[in-house]
Amino acid sequence: MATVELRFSALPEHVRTARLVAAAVARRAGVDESVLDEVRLAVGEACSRAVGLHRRSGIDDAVRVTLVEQEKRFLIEVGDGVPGTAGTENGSSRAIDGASGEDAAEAAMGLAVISGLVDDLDIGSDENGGVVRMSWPVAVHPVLP
Amino acid sequence: MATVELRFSALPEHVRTARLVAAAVARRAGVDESVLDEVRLAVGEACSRAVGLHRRSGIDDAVRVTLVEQEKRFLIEVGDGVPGTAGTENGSSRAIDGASGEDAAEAAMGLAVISGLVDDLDIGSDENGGVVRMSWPVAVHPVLP
Amino acid sequence: MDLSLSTRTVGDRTVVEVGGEIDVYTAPKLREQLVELVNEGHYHLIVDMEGVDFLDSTGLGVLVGGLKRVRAHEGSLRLVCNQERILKIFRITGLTKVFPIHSSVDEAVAATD
Amino acid sequence: MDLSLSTRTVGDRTVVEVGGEIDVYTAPKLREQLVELVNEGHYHLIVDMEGVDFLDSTGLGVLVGGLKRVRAHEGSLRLVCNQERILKIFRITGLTKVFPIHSSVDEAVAATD
Ligand SMILES: Nc1ncnc2c1ncn2[C@@H]1O[C@H](COP(=O)(O)OP(=O)(O)O)[C@@H](O)[C@H]1O
Ligand SMILES: Nc1ncnc2c1ncn2[C@@H]1O[C@H](COP(=O)(O)OP(=O)(O)O)[C@@H](O)[C@H]1O
Repeated sequence: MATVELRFSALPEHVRTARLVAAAVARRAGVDESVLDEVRLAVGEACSRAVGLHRRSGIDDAVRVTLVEQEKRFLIEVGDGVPGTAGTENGSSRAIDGASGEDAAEAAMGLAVISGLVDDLDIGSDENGGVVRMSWPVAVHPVLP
Repeated sequence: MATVELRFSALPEHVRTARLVAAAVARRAGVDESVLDEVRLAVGEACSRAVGLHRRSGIDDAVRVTLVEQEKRFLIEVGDGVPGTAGTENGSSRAIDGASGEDAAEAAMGLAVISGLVDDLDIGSDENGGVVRMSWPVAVHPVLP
Repeated sequence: MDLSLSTRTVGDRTVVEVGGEIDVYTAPKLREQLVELVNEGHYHLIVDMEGVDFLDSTGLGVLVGGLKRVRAHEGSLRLVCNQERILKIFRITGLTKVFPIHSSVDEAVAATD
Repeated sequence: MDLSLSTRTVGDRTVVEVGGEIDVYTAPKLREQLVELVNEGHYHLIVDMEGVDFLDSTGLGVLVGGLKRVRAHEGSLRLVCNQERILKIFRITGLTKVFPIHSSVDEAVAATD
């Protein structure tokens, strides 16, 4: 049930830090080596998208990444601070609505990558804004020192 | 003024994540390569100490690491959730008071390492508990992509 | 790891050798390079991605942008890539249908439409 | 990077070759190894730290613990280390006065008190 949380101001350079942390914690949690590339890429995409949303919306809040080791799954949530349109079921349309022209194309491409990579994906929202939830299976015996 | 914040449950394995993050963000902020080892070690010691304090005190809260890029300094704060004795000026005695026997020796050794390494060091507290503040100079021109 | 870029000319083609990570942080640098080349009149580009460790959708966007630019001048943009994990990203996004992808620079240089 | 441990015997000395990171997470594994060796009657230990990338105060604590254990049996614990950044940590904490530190395993094997 160990949890790591990372918060960073919406700057592109911190997306790399998020990727690094997610991959390191996922490896330790027992996520298979072969899947770590996927984790890295998916977290990067979700964070890039959140950074884009914050910047376009002029929001100063931090982007939040939460890493939760569950018994059989490793769960990652990436939360932005851009409140969703009430009742919008479809997070992707929300993300793209906020963007104009090529930003929209980029947001769409990011979501295409995430949804192509991650089997267990949920795009929703919480009280702060949008949340991308992703999870991966962990090996029964996590890596020991 | 970019800030990254990491919170993790008090488990030894997450100390490595904190080291990784601190070194990555410090490098990007323009902290000199030759000092990064110091940053890594000092952050690791401060986090190990916080993890030890949380575990001995049976505290469930997360350990907090805050990384702040200032204009000329890179600032790292490691905060624990163990409220200090009111009026205690000396953070080190506080840390050691909480520990017994060999724990105390370990806490002392950790502080010895931090204070031997870090020129700009402040051991104090905030409303949550103890805070170790450390900073290093950054190069005038931070690393570009 | 950061982005590295180096450019050379082979016949009427311009080869851009890219190394490191192409992501939301470094992609602007690659975009600048492509824009500059097109502005200087280089319309047949080959982007050699063999040294790329990481590519995200921002990087894809920049490559698509480059393609649009060279096409506006009847040019071409070919990719060189053999890495499965990078190719996967082009497949997921359907961009394998948009870019000619070659297994070596020689092959890309020899290719015609 | 994780901790690696391997043990071999040279005359009446037991060499423990350590690699990777000795920190709050991995130090318990090193402690176990030292305790086990002493329990099995190995009282003259040489800890070869040439492959160590990272050492923190928890690791120092385990080495001090090992030293106390072997001394209880009139034994010795010698270190092999040439890395400046690791030596620095022993200096900062004053432990260069507590541990004999050698520049090679051969030198440590040859040493007597
Ligand atoms: N995933 C995508 N699918 C299709 N087109 C895209 C995608 N991403 C970006 N584009 C298009 O590529 C172009 C992006 O170019 P860009 O690199 O932003 O160039 P610039 O900003 O220099 O004009 C835009 O026209 C955008 O519509
Ligand atoms: N920095 C230190 N300076 C002096 N003695 C220390 C230091 N750190 C730990 N020690 C001592 O070393 C021993 C630590 O041993 P330890 O590795 O905890 O062994 P164990 O728990 O297996 O008995 C303790 O007796 C402790 O007092």
